[in-house]
Amino acid sequence: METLVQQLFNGLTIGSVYALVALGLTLVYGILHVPNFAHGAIYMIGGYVTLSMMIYLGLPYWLAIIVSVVVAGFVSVLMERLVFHPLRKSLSINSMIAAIGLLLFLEALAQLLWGPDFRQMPTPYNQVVNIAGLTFTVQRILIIVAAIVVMILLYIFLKKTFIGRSIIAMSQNREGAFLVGINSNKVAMLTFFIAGMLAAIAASLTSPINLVFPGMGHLVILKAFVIIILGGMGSIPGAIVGGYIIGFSESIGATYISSDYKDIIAFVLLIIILTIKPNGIFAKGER
Amino acid sequence: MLELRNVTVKYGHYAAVNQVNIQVFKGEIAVLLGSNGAGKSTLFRTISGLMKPARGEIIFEGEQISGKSPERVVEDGIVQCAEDRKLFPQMSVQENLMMGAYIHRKNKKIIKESLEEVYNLFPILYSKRNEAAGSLSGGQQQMVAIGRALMAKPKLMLLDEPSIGLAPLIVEKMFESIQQINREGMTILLAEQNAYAALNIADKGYVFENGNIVVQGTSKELFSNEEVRKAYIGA
Amino acid sequence: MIAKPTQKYIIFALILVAVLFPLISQNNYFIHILTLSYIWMIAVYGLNIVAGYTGYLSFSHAGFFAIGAYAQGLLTVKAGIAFWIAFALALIITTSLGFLVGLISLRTKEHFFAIYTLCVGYVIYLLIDKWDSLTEGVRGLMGIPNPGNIGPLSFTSATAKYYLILAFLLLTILVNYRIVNSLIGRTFIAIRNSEQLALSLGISTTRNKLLAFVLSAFFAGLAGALYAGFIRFLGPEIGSITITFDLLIYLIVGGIGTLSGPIVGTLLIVLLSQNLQFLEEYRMLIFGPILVLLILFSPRGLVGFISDWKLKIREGKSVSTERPAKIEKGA
Amino acid sequence: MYLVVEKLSKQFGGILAVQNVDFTIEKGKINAIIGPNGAGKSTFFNLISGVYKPTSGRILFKGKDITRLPANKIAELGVARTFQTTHLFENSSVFENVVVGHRLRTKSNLFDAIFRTKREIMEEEQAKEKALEVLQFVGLTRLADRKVANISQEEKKRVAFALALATEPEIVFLDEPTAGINPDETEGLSELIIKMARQGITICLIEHKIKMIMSLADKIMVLNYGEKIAEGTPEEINRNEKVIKAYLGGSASA
Amino acid sequence: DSTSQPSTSEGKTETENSADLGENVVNIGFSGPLSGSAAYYGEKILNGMELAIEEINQEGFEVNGKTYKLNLVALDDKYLPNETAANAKRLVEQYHTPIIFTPHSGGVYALQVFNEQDKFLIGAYTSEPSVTEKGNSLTIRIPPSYHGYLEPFTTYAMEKFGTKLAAIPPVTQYGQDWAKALIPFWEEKGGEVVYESSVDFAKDTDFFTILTNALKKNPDVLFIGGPSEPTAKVAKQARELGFKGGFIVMDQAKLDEMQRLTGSYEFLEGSIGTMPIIYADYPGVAEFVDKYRKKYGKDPGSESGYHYLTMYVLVEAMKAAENVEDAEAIRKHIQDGLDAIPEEKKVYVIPRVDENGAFKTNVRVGAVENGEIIGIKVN
Ligand SMILES: Nc1ncnc2c1ncn2[C@@H]1O[C@H](COP(=O)(O)OP(=O)(O)OP(=O)(O)O)[C@@H](O)[C@H]1O
Ligand SMILES: Nc1ncnc2c1ncn2[C@@H]1O[C@H](COP(=O)(O)OP(=O)(O)OP(=O)(O)O)[C@@H](O)[C@H]1O
Ligand SMILES: [Mg+2]
Ligand SMILES: [Mg+2]
Repeated sequence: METLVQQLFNGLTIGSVYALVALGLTLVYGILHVPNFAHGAIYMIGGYVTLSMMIYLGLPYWLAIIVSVVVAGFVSVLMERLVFHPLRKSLSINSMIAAIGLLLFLEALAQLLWGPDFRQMPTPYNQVVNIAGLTFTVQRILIIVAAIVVMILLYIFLKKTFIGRSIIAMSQNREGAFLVGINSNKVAMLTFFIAGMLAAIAASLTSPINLVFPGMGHLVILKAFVIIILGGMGSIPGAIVGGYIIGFSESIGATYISSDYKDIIAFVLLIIILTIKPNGIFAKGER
Repeated sequence: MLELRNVTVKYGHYAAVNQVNIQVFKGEIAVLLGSNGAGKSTLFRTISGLMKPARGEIIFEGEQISGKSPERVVEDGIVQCAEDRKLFPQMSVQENLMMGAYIHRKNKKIIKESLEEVYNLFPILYSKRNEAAGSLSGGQQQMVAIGRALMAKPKLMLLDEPSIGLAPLIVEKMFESIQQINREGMTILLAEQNAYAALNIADKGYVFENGNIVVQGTSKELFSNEEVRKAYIGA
Repeated sequence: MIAKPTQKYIIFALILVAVLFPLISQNNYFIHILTLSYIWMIAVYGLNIVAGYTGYLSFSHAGFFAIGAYAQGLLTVKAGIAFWIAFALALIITTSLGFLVGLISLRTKEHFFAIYTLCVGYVIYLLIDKWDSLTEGVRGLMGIPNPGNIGPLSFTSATAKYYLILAFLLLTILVNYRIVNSLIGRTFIAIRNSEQLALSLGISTTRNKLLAFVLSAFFAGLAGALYAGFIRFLGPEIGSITITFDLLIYLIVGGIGTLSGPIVGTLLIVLLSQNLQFLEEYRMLIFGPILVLLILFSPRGLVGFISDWKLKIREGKSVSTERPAKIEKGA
Repeated sequence: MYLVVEKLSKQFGGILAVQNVDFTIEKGKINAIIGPNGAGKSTFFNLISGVYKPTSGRILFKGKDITRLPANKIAELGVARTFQTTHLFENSSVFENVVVGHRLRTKSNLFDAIFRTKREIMEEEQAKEKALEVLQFVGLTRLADRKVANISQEEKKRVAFALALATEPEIVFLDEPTAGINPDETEGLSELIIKMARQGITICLIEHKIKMIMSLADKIMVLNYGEKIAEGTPEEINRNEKVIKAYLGGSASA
Repeated sequence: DSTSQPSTSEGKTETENSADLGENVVNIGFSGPLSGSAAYYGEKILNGMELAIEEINQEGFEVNGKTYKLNLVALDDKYLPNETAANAKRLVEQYHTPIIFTPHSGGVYALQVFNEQDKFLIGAYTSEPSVTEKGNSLTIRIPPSYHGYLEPFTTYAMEKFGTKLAAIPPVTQYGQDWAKALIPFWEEKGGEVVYESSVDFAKDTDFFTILTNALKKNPDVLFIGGPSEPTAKVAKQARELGFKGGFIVMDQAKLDEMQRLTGSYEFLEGSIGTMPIIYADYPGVAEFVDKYRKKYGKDPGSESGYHYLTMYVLVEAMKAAENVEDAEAIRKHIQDGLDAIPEEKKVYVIPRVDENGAFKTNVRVGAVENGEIIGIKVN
């Protein structure tokens, strides 16, 4: 029982991170209809910027995160301007390949700037808390709480503000959005900015319990793809629920099935779900 | 109010709209008649800024608007209700309408009023306000599209074939609504194939063929024009 | 699509160069690189059938490549079966697995299909990686024999293998050419253009999509089995997503849904990435942007680019009212 | 009876798009379905042609139950259709479009393709001939090599007809074949429909252009809110109070 | 077979050509991961080789009366065996390298298919024993075998902490082999293995899950390993979850690098692992570490050290063989090379290469006690 609760907590931690990354991915998908493989690189850059701010400039953790969020947001926007925007009218496979090109480039760039080795991100929240035989570290609790707060804010933004709704509108009908006076460029940039922000937040939150290195985006992005597929591409609640499903299935699966095969569990889970519901859990209507 | 001078629009080398001159005055209903592929929608798309004219000028209230981006055109007061509706299918009817007021997003009061006006105009939309727009039938979607355009409180509304695929009863109502909107002070440029109904409510019309204006005049003139009668009114 | 005669000339010219190459150059390295490129080309042709013609982007391609390779490797090394018998079995195994995977995965569409197959590919990779009692896992499978003699022909030398694999490539091209230009090919293209319409025209989309998928798995398996006989060592990485990405890059850069695209793209990218080797760890710093630029400025692949360019010249000559093609969307 | 629909219903979430509709079609006749927007007409077509599976009810074609058959099987039996929003292979030429239409009557398989067997060559020829024949029938021979994306709306409608005809159908379902077409062209298309009927093809169409329907149809069914509210000859429908109230309105001549 | 290319025979004249610059150059080949997630590993190796080559080239070395310099040609293979093979073909064909270093067993196997035919030596940096056990005559295997660690690790950990072991090695082949050797050994010594599973550093983003499961079994000792930094994370998270016992650290991870990640040895208290090169007492270490730090601004790892040393071994072997391009001749004189290593270059002491080409190294073991690394005697 104790183990189960501990593992649920572990699943919640990691699921929060997944959900944040998947949210950015799903938003961009909605606007662009492209699975943006380069999103993993933005995540990585988010991690490195926070790290650099703390280590080289001595900024406190939270300030470093803010800088990182802005930088990652801008890199993400830059990506949209330079690559995805010009490609918006071509095949989506092309954008996908371009995204792979970006990923390769950004990883090489990170390797050039920060070196290929593993780096450790410090955190002021190293304390360990024991409650009723369960072990938490403050950082982990922080991840969960911060992720949930960010998600609520994002939801309110998207649902309740006109600017936020313009993102959803554009994802449903581009031209329709233009005709009501939505500036497509602004919305696309905004979306990429938010996606970059979310990735940077996720990376900055999770890096203290893991490591920062050029390939760190790979780990997360593949799972984020599984998640947005699980939840239905472009679906926001789907990304959140999917994130936690994968988080839990990994921690619970590792405990009760097999730790060695827990990655397969997530993928097999997806295969099963899509076999039953070919358009994901949150798919809407027929066709 | 709106003036098109020698406007030419091309798809590649093909001129879908060729040297077109049009003038719409405040408070008018002007109608563009023309068969399929005549270039009506292309012209509308160009006015709305979705396409750039290859040549010519579009002047709205004394200001050059050709080459402006779509949202700037909307801000200037021209709103289009497009041919294939271009709704946000997974948003509810009400959310669609609200998005129509995007340029008035800072003014909650205007939005609320406009919303009521639209629901008064199309009561059925009120009963469907929480349903996803994509699940409505064609006619209902058309109402949402018009309603959405109204929400922007435009000075000039471009209506691209609002009657397409609608039942006769609804078409009749639709034209009544258009007339009513016009009476309340809105200038309307309408593209139609249903020439009879359109000319009935319009002040003047232009007949399009292969991207060129072949006939123009007041509704009366067009009604009495033998060729127009034969080709577009069918009686 | 590019004019057919042009494609034919491109292909014939390339074949001629390919056949003569070992006679001109004695450089082992070039022969090695070319042979490997031919193997990739075969795999890319497979991908082209399903992604280029039916419009279903499969990310499990490297998985099937790996299955073909491992089947070849395991059957020869562990079961001691002769090379060519194992070869036939490897093709059967890959094709059958392709059938099974296709049966389930083709229930999904578009990006769902892409990511679904991404997951299938990943599962295949993980299975090869983890099931080490069978596949030797990370350690890799060693000691795969050379292709066995066929009559008087022996395939131990690099040049002999070069010609063997070239022969398979030519066969692959021929078969692809025939398929694309047949009623089946038309059917595939119809599905790409509009599945619903195809269905209402009495075309069994399920069956045809499955056929395309199985064909693609077959060519992946063929390439994989040849790879096993060529490199003679297998590690799980050959089933990884990276390889699928590589194959996809070859296809897109060359021109998806064209007959000469796989050749052009593979050669170009392989040679490019070899020539950037001097940059060592900074290779990707240059390669990534080049890839992006290629896509930006030639979004329909090089073959598409050439055909657009020719169209322009033609149009320039005769000022006609004919309207140029819109950018093809949703292939 | 030729085609029989019994108690057909379709539910989308909470909406009953089609409710308990009984309908029969006689061979060789022109049948029409009218009704307000959202009445369920397109859904009704989609049910018969197998695009949607009904929630309940049965569809019999020549005595055979086709209720749960997939769309392609239904097409093979000789049931063809067009779509409300013209649905074509936009990136292919008119000719290529129509050639594919005949695919269901050919048998060449992968083997034939790879070895270019006699059958393959023969059937390709046959499909091309068929394509030319139907293009001639709909009057589009001159546009054979044009890309579909670049032809006019009316021409597209004709291609859609040609495509349906290439499947060698016995019965054709046309969903608003003249929507967005001017009166002149509508006339042309009605003539084409009559020409098809004269060839012995049974027709069933949805239209809002009442005048055209009245002159064309042998029999009309009226749907409203998914329910059949009337059925009969044009004259009967024209007089039907219910129909006038729900659909036609005051001026049935628009 | 008549068509195979006797490429090395051409090579002789070519090498002299490439020395046009007025000096004689021997090209040294390398194919390893320089991009992607394993690039850090490739870089460390290259650093070690570069450092040695720089030193050697200051004077050059003399063979048969001619003075030679070394030139390193490094190609990226992204860890893919087929890329290693392609790179090797290129290195041999265009650069006539008598030796190609490759730091992964897949690459080594792919090269062994044709290295005897194409006549080049493989410098295999992999502790996979089968690389040299299959009878390839032109392979040398550089790192020590882990077998030497089993006894001292087991004895130390069992005495200090207890008999219950939880094994969570990395999923890599090396990790799996290590575990397969350690577990029976541990049990033979009267221990008990209470938990066994592996971590995948390429896929796991958090180790709490697996550690929770391992610690549930109340082990006295944890067996961990992999690249130093993530291994350090595992150790740290184990402590956070309340683990009080000792760690057996697989030799891939270095205690000093682990310490660097978290700032102190505190959480590694009671760990036993390989002696970090910076603390090792071999004669050449001090100078090497000094130079390395100066040049690269960080501490060297054992990969760097071994490759540094091997460059010297190679040069000495060439001298002894009186030949700089014949791989067979060089291989024959590797033992002479080992014997001739100057004392001040010995960052490790490798007395012997066995007949299969495996270097036989004396291992050094270190443990963390009271926040410091202390040397542990190996019998
Ligand atoms: N994206 C495009 N690319 C190329 N040609 C186009 C494109 N869109 C429209 N056309 C062509 O431009 C011409 C004018 O089309 P447009 O849609 O403006 O006509 P319309 O008068 O609105 O017709 P309808 O009554 O069918 O709406 C047509 O011949 C059409 O085929
Ligand atoms: N895929 C679907 N999912 C949910 N509801 C649907 C779907 N398709 C149709 N409907 C609903 O079913 C009802 C009937 O729609 P249908 O399209 O059949 O009407 P129609 O008679 O063809 O109308 P129109 O003349 O406007 O084309 C409508 O209320 C519509 O909203
Ligand atoms: Mg139009
Ligand atoms: Mg309909």
